[in-house]
Amino acid sequence: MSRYRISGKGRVDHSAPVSFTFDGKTYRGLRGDTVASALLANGVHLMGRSFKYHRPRGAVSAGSEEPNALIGTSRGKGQFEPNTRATVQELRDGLVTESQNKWPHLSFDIGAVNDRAYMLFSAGFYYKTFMWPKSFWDKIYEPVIRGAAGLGKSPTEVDPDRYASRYLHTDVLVIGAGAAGIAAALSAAQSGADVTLVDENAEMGGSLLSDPAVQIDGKPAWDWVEAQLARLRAAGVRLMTRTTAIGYYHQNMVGLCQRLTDHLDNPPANAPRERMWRVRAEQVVLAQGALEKPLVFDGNDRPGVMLAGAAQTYLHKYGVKVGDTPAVVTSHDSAYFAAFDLADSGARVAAIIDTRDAVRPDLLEGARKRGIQVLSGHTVTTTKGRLRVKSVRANPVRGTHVGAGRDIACDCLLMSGGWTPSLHLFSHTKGSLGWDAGSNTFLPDRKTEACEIAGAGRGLWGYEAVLADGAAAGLRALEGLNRAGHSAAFTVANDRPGTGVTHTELPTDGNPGKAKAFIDFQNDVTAKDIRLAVREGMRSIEHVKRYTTNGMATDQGKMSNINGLMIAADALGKQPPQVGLTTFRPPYTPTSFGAFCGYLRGDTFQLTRKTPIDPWAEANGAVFEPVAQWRRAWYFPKAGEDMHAAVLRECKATRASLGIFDASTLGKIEVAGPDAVEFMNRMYTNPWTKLQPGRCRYGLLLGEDGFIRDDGVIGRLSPDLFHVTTTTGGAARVLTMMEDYLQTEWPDLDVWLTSTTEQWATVALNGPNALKMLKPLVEGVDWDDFPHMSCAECTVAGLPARLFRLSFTGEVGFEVNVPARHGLTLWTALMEAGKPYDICPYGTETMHVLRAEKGYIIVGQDTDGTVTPQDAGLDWAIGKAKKDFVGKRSLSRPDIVAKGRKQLVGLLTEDGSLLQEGAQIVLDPNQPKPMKMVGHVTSSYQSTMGHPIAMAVIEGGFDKMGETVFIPMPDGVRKARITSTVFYDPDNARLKA
Amino acid sequence: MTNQKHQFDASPVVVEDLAPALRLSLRVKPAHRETLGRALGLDLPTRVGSRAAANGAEALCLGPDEWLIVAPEGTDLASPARAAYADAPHSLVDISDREITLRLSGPAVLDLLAACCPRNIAAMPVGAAARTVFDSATVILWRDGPTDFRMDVWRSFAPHVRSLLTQVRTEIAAGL
Amino acid sequence: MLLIHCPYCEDTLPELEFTYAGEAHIARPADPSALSDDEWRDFLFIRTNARGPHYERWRHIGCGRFFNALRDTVSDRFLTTYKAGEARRPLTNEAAE
Amino acid sequence: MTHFSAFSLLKQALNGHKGWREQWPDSQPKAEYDVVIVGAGGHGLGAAYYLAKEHGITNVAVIDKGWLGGGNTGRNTTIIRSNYLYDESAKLYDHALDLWDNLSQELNYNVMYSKRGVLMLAHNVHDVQSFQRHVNSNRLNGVDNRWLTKEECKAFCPPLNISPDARYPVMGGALQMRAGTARHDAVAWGYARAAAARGVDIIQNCAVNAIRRGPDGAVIGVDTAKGFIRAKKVAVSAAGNTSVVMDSAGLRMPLESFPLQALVSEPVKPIFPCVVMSNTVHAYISQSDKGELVIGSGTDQYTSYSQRGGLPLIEHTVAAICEVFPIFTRMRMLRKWGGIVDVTPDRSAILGKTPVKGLYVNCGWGTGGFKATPGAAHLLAHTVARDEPHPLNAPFTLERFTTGRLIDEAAAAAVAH
Repeated sequence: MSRYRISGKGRVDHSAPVSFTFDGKTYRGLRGDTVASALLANGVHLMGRSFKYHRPRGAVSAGSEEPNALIGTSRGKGQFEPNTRATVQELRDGLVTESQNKWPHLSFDIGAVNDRAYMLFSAGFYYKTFMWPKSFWDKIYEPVIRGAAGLGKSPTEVDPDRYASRYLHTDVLVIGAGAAGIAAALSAAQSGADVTLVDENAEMGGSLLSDPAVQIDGKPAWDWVEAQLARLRAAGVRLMTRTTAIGYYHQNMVGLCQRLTDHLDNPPANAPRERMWRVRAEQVVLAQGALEKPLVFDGNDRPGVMLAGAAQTYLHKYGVKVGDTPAVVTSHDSAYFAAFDLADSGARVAAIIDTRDAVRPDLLEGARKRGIQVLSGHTVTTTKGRLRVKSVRANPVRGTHVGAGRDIACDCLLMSGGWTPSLHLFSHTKGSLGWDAGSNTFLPDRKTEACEIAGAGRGLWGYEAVLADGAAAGLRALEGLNRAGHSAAFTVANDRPGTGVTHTELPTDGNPGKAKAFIDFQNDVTAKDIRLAVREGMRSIEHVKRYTTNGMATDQGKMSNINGLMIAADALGKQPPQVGLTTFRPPYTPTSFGAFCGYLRGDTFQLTRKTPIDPWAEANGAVFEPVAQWRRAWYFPKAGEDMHAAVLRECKATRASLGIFDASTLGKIEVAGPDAVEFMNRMYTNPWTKLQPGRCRYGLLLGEDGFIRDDGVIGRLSPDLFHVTTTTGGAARVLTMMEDYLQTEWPDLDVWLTSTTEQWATVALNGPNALKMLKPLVEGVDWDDFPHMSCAECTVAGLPARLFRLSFTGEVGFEVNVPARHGLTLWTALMEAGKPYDICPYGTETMHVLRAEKGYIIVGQDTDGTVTPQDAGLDWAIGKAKKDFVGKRSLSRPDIVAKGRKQLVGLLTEDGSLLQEGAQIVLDPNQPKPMKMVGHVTSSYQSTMGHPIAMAVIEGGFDKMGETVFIPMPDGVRKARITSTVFYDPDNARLKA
Repeated sequence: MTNQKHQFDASPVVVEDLAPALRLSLRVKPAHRETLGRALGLDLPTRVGSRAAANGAEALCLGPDEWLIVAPEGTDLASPARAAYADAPHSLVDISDREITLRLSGPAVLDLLAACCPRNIAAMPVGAAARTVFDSATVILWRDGPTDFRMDVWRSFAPHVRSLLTQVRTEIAAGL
Repeated sequence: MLLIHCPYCEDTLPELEFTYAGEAHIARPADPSALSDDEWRDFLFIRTNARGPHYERWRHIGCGRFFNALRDTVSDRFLTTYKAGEARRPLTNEAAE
Repeated sequence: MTHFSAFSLLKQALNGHKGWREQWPDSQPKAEYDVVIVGAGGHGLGAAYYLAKEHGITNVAVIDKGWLGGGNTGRNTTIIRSNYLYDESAKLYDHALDLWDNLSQELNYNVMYSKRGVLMLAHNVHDVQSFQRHVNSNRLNGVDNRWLTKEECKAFCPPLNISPDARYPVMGGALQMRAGTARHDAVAWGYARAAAARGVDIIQNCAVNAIRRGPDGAVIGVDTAKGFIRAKKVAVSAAGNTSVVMDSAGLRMPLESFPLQALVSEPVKPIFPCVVMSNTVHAYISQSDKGELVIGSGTDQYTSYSQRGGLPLIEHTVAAICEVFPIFTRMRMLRKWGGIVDVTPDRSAILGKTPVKGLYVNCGWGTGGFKATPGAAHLLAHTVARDEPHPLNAPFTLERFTTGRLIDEAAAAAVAH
């Protein structure tokens, strides 16, 4: 039995010891413990160090709002994580934990020297210094500041765990399973509505688990909770524990993070560690309760100083007495119950120091009965103790006068500054908050979503009130679903209602400018920091927060926001709401990146599309490149070949005899209907009316701004049917653009669009032997009437096919389209039939080289979204007689017809060297920087012609044919001559062969 | 393609590849819907997501002028459609090979779908269908029974969808 | 994630089934060549960018249709949706709030 | 203005920091100013500062509907770089970079400009082509930017995954060493303090309801929540709200406002030495001086002023980070927030005169606003003071949308084949 564990007490399993380590030392806790409760049971309060001053700290809370007790945890390789709240992490066998932000030891930390110089490290000090000498900033100051960053250490290995996600649609989502949430769920579940009740803790019941003496409807609290949960389960309510509602998004979408395995000794194989639920609820009930506020006084951060409610929770849930001689300082009635319960469990309560002059008689009586002295009308001015609190100094307050203090010995100090409703999720909805002057707190005001707020979350106190409110909220949610239910009433015995007052810093007889009275524990923000910020002109709470970093620690201000606001308001002489509201931002508590990733990792990070021929490419050693969503075969290296060698071989083989290429990724759109030709005329720059069925044409598509968007060869299969091809990356975009025009601008046209990209597998054959090889395999084509730029429906290798005679290489070329299921069959058949011609499979790189030799552009490479058809030398593709087409009007804008536009030309280097794609071109290489650049290289390749070729856009390029330009590179200036973009077979002799 | 089952022991979800079928995308304006429907022997439904079957063929209304027709391979619907073209201009495109169809069934099938479908699939009536999204893939989901679905997915998206389905099935099998 | 009512499917569905398609009721001029450069610029680029009720277009993956919507860009709440080609819906009192 | 220095800090530390004065007063509006600037972000405050300092125009008010620095200035991921593609952009952002370099000393306010280097990753052939175009263009413009192999990228940023099996394998990167980050709030505060010291009035929590024009069409002042304020020159620098403000002067803008989200992780010890941007995977990340990983997301698809964003986009952003840096899955998100970015059709800013006499506009910065802050402020001041643009902002006119002379940084990232 650990020193501070009370035998048999709490909800932990006293028969199930669990061992774990903290900073290398082994401890024993019990099943059901958190790391914090287990350490406290062992008398360990010192659990961490603060961020700026490295002050020793212990757990101040018992929940997810904990700012101090942050630890590193690990399970195995790749499973380390920093900044885990010891108050949340459940014990599991073999858990390894470590403290953070200390060197060399938690109990002796060199960084604590900052604490000695704390007067220098005032709010915003870094804005005021480290500026001279200027050169020191980069070399000395900034590295030192950055070196001091952070709390825990980042993981350094890849995480082997899985993460999951799930959508959930539910009628009523109740967030928080304390008294109010359970009552709300009971109400909502009564008419068969689909109800989901979630709670961030391992067990449902909320504060009832820390208040076992309360009786509801004649049952002790714990029994009541158990019975109600059973009722809810029986009614089909979804109950989810260890599930944090992290964010409240548009239209009642709530993100829930469910922790599935961190508490398990041995998680099942393949089980996800966490699951993100994206819940769409018709109605939401927020029953998140309230968070206890610390009091602000010098030394309020020593290990052993904690919230009174936390001590009560450690006692009742975990059977842990946080100290033998606790003292209590409070401005709220609730702390008395913690003191009473501890006293009843054998602690000797040194004193209850109450800041209020008048204390409720029943509380005084309770104290008297237990022999506890109550110092009403007192303040706390300081505490003592290095690694653990040893005493607290209490001083009487008369009006504004603080009298002489006396030190009261204690081994822990429980504080309560009252309670703040937990309104984080409500704030995510942009619902407005109203200031309640009576309770000095913000309460929910105007709602923007279909939600109800119940219980302590809207400032109610005492179980009877909270239960009634929860039941009513559940009923209203039900009404929101147009369902009826009846109201419920609860009788509560031993209720613990209470009230309190709110303070800024507690009054002191010392120098308040020297007090280390903390507001944001983790970030070491003190009351004087807030006052300094105000003195320096920070008037809004956002400025104060950012200047001091108050509320920006990992508890996101759960502990500190209201205290900070009260003090800022006091300093400004304003009411808190005039100073402004702090904005709560998701997530409610820090949430692992893995949970957000869900399935978006590894193979399923992003969709990868593969063609029907991809398996062959993979089996035959292709190197792939990602192109839009697809992976495409880039080149097919043979043993010992690098990319350059492989591509040159593929190019030469194609030019010499026959190459084969998987072109399946090309976008394909079937444009069909009586108005198909009219539609084509309107969309594309080219004229289509006179294109005969059975023939193809290069099509150019502009945006309405006149710039090139896409291109492709388009075949007319019948008067009413066009087979449109698009670029790989443009397929979806082009279809959407066409649909947009068709549906919204020209709904009168009788034409329809169908994506057939995936219906067809497309294999391109190119080379002087292409026709010879293909002919015997084709049936249904009249070869006497099938010149370059023809198309036909036929069979190829016995497969139904659409055959296009076209070329993207300058050689005789075909594209064979077969239904996708036959793609691999066709490929294999062609490879077989091509053997006599040394058929050579090639990838996208060879395709690029061959097309560049021929001067064919790649949209997106040779054009960049500012290129018009004229700029690209594609004037000929414009139907001059057409009155209108998409983008036509823009082509006559002043700067589009102006001289000096960049135009697409060819480039040949004088020294025969290869230019870099993206290299910049100048006319005068000797000019100083910044140089006047006239264009850049868009495409550049080693060609089959023995010298490299390049394409470039150059200002006024068409008028500069034959002129020399310069390309200054880091290793010297290249000279190049401007040429036509057609380097290979300018007369198309090979195409017509 | 065979009716291959990817089944784990005692798995609460079964994922199977279905054999190819004839799949046609039909587009016709509302004014000519009935005429064309008669020609095809199908009463083309008008409510998006509803289905009608006749003579072994089934038509699903995907949009106000769009139907997906599924029929056994070899069914000739193109000829009657062609014959009605003058009276009822339309577009009828063979997309049999554009998609593959998976059958998803078993008691946990709704969990499986809820992993990646943002739409409330549980609320979809039996006998309905919808074009929707599964993760980043557009799919057509047919509900044939309370725990019995078909999913049409574009061929190139299938590896991704299969990989996700496998991950989620593994997760469901782990029981957490 | 927004919830959007598709006027063609007559169903309210998650945003992931929809794509945004810019401001609504900007019709392509019948004869662009008759427009001045300024008028053409207005058609191409000038947008209301309303803070508050905003007429805009969406497309539903389910039925493939573009449709119009009136959405409050401050709250992101949809005030109404209606089919493409229908006249601009008037701002109701609710919309004007 | 109390001078800030290590000495003054020490002196104040010894007397309990009693002597610090307010960094800027909370001004009430006067009846008339020479120049009114709408929007008290870094750009607007900076413009006021430069008007006073460089052009001797001190009768200036900066008016904001909220608190100064409460918009995009205080909501961005603080990336600073100038390695843009087009000459016009690169020169403008490099001008800003030059000003960033001395800003702390100039303002006597440490804005913590950290030249830790910005690495832009190339994940496919198209990226490589595009970034090499950037590198070459920047080099000839005298803008620092160089190409790193993927191994060099890994050495520069150790958490990077350069496995060839990645969905988008790293094929190299463009590194601008002079680029980095700065402390965003300090920029607004520093300019505010320095401008106020030169006589500028900073009027917070005072919405500008309309820009008022006289009978000749020229600007005569602004109607505000605190009444009419006379001014012959009004400069609008209101980011996401520009369309609304300009509309009141009868000018419709080529702008759309989109929600943009960002997030930070819990703070950890130094692990991430630089800034990394991956446009293909959509991952933008650095580590703050507090130790938080600062991560930028993309915009949601729809226009919005809600300063909220959806969950799916954040999931994709975090997934993108974990794809490129797989060691981070067990890090936790601490908070995420939204801003409103105003975007032009060519994704480049508008900075200059307008068809309305006396009305100037500075908008359309999209996600590039923070890095431009000193440059945009400096050039806006020049344009307002001289009633003509500086050569550096001359290309960033409104007219370009009429004439077609776009500066299309977005199109430069067009997807290939």
